[in-house]
Amino acid sequence: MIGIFLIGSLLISLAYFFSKNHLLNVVLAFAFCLLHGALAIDVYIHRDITQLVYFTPDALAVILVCVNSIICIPVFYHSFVYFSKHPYKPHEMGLFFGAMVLLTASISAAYLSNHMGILWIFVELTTLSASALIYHRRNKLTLEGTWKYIFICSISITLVFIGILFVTLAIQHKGITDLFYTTLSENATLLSPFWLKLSFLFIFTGFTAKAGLVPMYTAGIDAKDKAPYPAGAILASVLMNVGFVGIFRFYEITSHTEIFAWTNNILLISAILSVFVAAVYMLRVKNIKRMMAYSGVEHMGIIMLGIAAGGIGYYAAILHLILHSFAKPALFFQFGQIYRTYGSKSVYDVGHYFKYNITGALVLLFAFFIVTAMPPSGMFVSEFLVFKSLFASGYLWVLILTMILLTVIIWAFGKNVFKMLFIKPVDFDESNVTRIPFSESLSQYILLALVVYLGLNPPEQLVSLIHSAISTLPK
Amino acid sequence: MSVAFLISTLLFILLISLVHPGKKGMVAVAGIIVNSVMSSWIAVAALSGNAFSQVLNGGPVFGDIAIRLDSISAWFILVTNFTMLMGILYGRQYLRHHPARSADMSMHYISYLLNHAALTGIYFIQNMLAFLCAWEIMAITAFILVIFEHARMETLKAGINYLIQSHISIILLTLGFIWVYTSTGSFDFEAIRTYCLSAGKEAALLLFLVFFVGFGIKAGFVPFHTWLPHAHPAAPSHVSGIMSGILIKAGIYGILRLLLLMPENHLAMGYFILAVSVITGLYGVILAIVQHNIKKLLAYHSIENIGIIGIGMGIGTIGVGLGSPFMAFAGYAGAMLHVLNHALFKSLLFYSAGNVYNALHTLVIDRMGGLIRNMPRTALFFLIASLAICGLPPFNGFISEFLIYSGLLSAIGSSHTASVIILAVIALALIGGLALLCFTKAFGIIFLGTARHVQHAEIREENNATLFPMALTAILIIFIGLLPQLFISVLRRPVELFMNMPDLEGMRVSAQIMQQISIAVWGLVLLIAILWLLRKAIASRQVTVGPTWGCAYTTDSPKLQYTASSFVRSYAKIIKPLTITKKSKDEVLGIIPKPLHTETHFHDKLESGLVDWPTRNLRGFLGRFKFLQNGSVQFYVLYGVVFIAISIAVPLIINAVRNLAHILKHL
Amino acid sequence: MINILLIVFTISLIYLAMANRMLTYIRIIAFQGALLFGVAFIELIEISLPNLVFVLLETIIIKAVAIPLFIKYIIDRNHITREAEPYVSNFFSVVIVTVIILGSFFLANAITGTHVRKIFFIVALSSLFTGLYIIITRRKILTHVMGFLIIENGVFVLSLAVGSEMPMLVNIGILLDIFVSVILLGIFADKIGDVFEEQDVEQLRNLKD
Amino acid sequence: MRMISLLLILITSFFFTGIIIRTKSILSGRKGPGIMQPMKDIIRSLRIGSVYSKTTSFIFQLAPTVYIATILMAILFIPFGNQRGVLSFNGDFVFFAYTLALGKFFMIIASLDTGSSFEGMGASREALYSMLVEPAFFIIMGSFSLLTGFTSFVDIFSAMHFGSYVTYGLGALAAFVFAIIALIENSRMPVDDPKTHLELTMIHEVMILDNSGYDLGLILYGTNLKFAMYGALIANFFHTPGYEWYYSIPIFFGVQLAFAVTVGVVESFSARFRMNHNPQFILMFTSISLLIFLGVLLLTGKII
Repeated sequence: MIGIFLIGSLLISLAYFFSKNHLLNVVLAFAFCLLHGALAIDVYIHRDITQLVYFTPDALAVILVCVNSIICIPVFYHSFVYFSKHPYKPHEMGLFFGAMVLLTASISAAYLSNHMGILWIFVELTTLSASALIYHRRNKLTLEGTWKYIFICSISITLVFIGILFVTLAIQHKGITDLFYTTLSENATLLSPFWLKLSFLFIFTGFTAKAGLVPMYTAGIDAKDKAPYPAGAILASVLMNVGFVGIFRFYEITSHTEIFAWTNNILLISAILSVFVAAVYMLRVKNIKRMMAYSGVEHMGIIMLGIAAGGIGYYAAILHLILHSFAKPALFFQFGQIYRTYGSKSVYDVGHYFKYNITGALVLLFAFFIVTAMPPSGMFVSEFLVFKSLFASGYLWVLILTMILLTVIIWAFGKNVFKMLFIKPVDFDESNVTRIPFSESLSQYILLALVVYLGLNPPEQLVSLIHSAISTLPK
Repeated sequence: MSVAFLISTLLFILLISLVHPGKKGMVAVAGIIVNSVMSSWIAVAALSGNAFSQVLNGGPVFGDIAIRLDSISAWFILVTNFTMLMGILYGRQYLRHHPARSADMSMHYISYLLNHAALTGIYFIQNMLAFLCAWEIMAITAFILVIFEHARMETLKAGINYLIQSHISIILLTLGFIWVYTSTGSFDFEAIRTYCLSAGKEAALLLFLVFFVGFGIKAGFVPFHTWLPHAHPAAPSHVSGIMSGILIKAGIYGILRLLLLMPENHLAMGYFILAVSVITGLYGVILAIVQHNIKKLLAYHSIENIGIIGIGMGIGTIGVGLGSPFMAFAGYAGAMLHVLNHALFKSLLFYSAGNVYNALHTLVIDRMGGLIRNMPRTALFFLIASLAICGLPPFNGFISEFLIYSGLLSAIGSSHTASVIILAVIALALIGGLALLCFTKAFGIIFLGTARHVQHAEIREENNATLFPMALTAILIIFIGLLPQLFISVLRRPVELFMNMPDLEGMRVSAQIMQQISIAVWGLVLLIAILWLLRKAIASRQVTVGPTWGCAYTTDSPKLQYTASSFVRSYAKIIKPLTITKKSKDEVLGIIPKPLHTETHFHDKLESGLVDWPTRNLRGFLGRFKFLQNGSVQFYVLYGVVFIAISIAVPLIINAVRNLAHILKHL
Repeated sequence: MINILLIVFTISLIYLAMANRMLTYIRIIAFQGALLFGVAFIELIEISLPNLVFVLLETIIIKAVAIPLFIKYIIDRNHITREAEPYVSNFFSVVIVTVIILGSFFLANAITGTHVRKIFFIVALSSLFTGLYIIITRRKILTHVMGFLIIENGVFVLSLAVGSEMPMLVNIGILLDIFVSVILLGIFADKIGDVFEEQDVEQLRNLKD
Repeated sequence: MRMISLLLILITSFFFTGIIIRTKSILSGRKGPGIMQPMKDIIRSLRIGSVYSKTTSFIFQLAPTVYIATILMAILFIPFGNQRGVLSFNGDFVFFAYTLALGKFFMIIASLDTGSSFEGMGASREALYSMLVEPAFFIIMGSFSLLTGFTSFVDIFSAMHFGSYVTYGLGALAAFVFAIIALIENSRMPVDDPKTHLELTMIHEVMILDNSGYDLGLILYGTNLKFAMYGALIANFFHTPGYEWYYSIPIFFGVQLAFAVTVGVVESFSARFRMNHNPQFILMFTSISLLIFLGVLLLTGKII
């Protein structure tokens, strides 16, 4: 099935590049969503069965592929909405959708791949296809954003590659000749700790560019800002998960070795710094999209805290990852509507949104409460468990520091969100406000409801999937 | 029952958003009534001895959600229901003056309904995680209620300030719950007891402190009170009323619940609460007096009353620690009765202030005056509530303060720390005196004399529908004041829970005293009535009406009147060290000076020290890192290099230092 | 033989640090390509023929000829000035690069396993960090690309160290090389050169907070 | 029998101010009016017509009634030796203090009701001073309840003198503080001078500038009653339980007489304070009452 999926996606993507027909575009989008859905069902059924040598859908991959296939439906829907409101040339639309299909497909493939090299190739592919999306609007600023994104991602991907080379050095003369995660995991104790340390460091640093963690989170912010909002939704959710997968899979290998404590420290430092950076910029940023991007940095930091703390933290981290992937796109989609109403990304220009679009305003309000993990948001549960794991593993000061920083973030975020919702905008012409139908906010409601539902009352299947995803990690 | 409650809440929320804007208020009233009846039904049963208990299955995350209603919760539920009902009855009328869009109205009423439901949930739920959810819903909906007039930046600022501070409260509660959960693996409240029994005294005390600060922020204990004086003036009056009357009491409930679950350290906890409460009470009233904004003044009085409640709780806890049933009874009963009393008179005060605001469109006391002639009923209600809040007989405030006094006095006799207790007595006496100063000022300046400022529109009394809930509240205030013995017997069961045994002694003594007080109070009322009749009989009917005696100055000028600022001027001089005074004054220039304008504002020193200063510094500190995202790709690359380099170098350096130390040691 | 080639490679890094002109940079990169061709030839002689041919062709054609020419073309097309315009003085750069090489040397010395050929490791790390250093300290956007190419060369050296066992990794590395060079240079030639007047990174600092 | 203290206080109230005025007259070398003269004035003013300011409301008319009623109510709690007052229960002195506060509340708002600048001034001062004086009363009563272990007037007074002779010393000190409290509460020298007619310097008198007729009569009589009430409280310090009535009633009147004469003497020989010195003066008595408390702590050994 994975083979069919890859070929199918490639074909659809190619078809898009040449398509100039709107109807065809819609049909292709349907086809791709169906294909992706089919893939999700297939990998769910055929769990842990290797396909095409390099792809093994383990529990984590299954979860994330399912998330991806859910997210891609509203993404396509909003992309069409986006194109119906913005002037475009036909080939631009084709390029956009082609790149998007390629991006989504390579993201899923990256989740599924069980081989370091293959994962690496697909991550590289995501960079390429994402940059096509970022450059969609073709002006000076998008060019700058794209350039930075490609440049930073290329360097990071090189770092990852160096890390992989170090792994090969680590396994030299140990009788292992391939780079399958499963093989490495089984033989983890044989590997030379020195090389493993180095390779972890390089691979982690490299993947932070995708995952949105300190130190390489920087270009991702610009990318999410400059990409059209449906693409931003992908960049800010499922694409970040790719980075997470890259780190997590290698973390699984190191978890059985003597460098485990050291890796945890690295994760912890990076995580705290990420939350810190998010706090610094949430206070300063007035660009709504960048604000959301920084919020993503914060959440990845929290996820890494959970991983570093261990215990229930593993479960919490994966749950948080899933919930974040649902919540963040909702915000981005809503941003699209805000932009359509006000024609500006700046908090200064947006105001009294509650008056102009009540359904959308409610989305923003709920999304704020959900993203900042106020109970009864589902993310509260995962954050609670992360905190618990931090507490249980004795990182009390880390916990307190994180709580302070999170408070700062909520304050900063809240100030801006409520300003947008309730304070009268300056110089805003009320006379021709576009009425935005409820149907366009529906997907956001569904996504947010999913976050609450999955957090507060996760179905048994999900719980067991998460548990088997973290089953190889030490208790 | 819980399911029925949830369904009815959802149903009414749906209904509110659907009906015509004019009808939304009615639906909300109906919703509150239905929910209140449901919860009161159980609460009344619980108060008469049949505690309610149920376990809901909360799925894998929450585990079993214990729904329990003991008599303490029941008491709080009844207080909440009454106040919330009065609040919505008043609020529906109050909002007539504030034309808002249908969506705003819907949001307001839905939040109100949800807030009530969440409060009910807080009192019912004894599962930590579910409790936190209910707690946060309460905070969020309260936030939405506060920002009803959200077009003004100050309102929103006050609202966000409140939201953040209540989030800090949540964080501390979360910390406490995590603490307990990590050790016991259970989310049930009983786990706290289990933990405290197993963990030792010091750990239990530390846990108590964490929880106390968490709940204390909500309750408004000094120095965690700073959100209160901002949120109350910003909110619509009925919301201020319920916030002050009910929401902050959720914090009190939390502390009481905690005291119930903490099996040890009673003396330490008691003295701690007592100390904090004394400071709270004094600080609240001291700052209340110098406020010029009526609602801010009332907000500071809420802090004061939380202090009084806290003194009661503290003395009750000490009583339990010392094994003195009367002290425990008087303390806890006083505290819990004061919870009700404060809810009544404070909401009545806010409603009256709301009427005044609707008439004058200002909250500044110095611009008011003489309203008693235009709004006699509002004035009467304000007067009753003022007398009650000052703790004067024959009103309800006196009863609870008297109970607390009795507890304190018996503590003086029976404990070895009389010098600490006497401080509480002095504080309580001072609080009474200061409250008197404050409310003579408030009532006198707002309602008496003549208008201190040109009033443009004609001022009229509110209609009867508005006055009706106020009247009901006032009647209850007087009722408690006149027949306190009834309420003492109601409070028997909740208080018994703290003492782990049916206590007849403390209850019997208190009931006797209350009987006597009732007699005395009736005597007082009777005496006044007799003298009033005597006045009618004896006094000459010959009455002349003229201007006020102005020292031979016969033209009456409203500007010559005493103002609020001048009324408290000498007092303000005394308390100067406690506040930050900001004065703006015009210079007298020229031969014929222009009209001059002087303004004085008193700011909360604690707020600037404990909130503003750290916030400013934290912002400044975080602001120093703004160079990170500076747009330069080179820097971005550098971060990665630095991260890798440091990660490699630091362990190496540490190792090297260690080796060096090793070598040095061998030398 | 390999050692000599690699040492020459390292010397070229030092030379890079004190180079002033864009043209010198291009020459060094071309020269490094040629060196790598030699290393690859000796190192990978045992692997299967098609693989070997692919690797060798790639190094000689792409690394040593095509990319330098392309950069030259870009410089001419966009009228880029000849100066490399570093932020720091050349003397300082030489010191830094020397420190980098020494650091790599010490790091390699710290390795206890004997089976790793340290020279590869040293050269690769020096090349990696020198490339990063070039990126950080040079002003022109194009020099960033060239710094990236230096990093790629270093990675190539490292991949050669394991290449005889896992030729797949060498191929992946080359893929990366081609991919990224084409994309970066392509964007550069096509877009940035047209949009931005000055070829200075200061131009690319609008996206910030 | 419970009414005895009430009756005695009422009787005293008829003469108290007369004695003060007489003392002052004699000390300044005049003959002075009869002892019953102030009472006659009061009775006359109860019957004459009234003048009301047009700014006033029902508060203004209600206040004197409430005022006098609260004083009467407070008197009901005063015991006579070990004879209970009409009302008595544990903690009754709290009720006593708060009832008086109720009267004060009404007097203050009544003076604000006139909208006059002068009366507001008086009201402000009255409110401030009564706030300051409140703790002193509670400290003394708290000390004695610590000493005796009881919390009602009658129990405290009857149990007090079973201790050592030091208790008499404490009692004397307390009597002194009570006397001062009475002076402050009634706005007499040295806090206030009822004879001055400069409105800016008065406290109590300036509050009632606009009262007339029946109301004024009540207020004036209230002063008499309050004096008699505090006198009775002070007298209680000198009762030793077990005395027969033919000892105790003369003691009662003796103390009242001495109190009135003392007030007269003080008013003749002392000057009034500057207004802004008054708070310090009043606070001083809180400190003295704290001394009493410390003494009690030493006595009972409960000092920590």
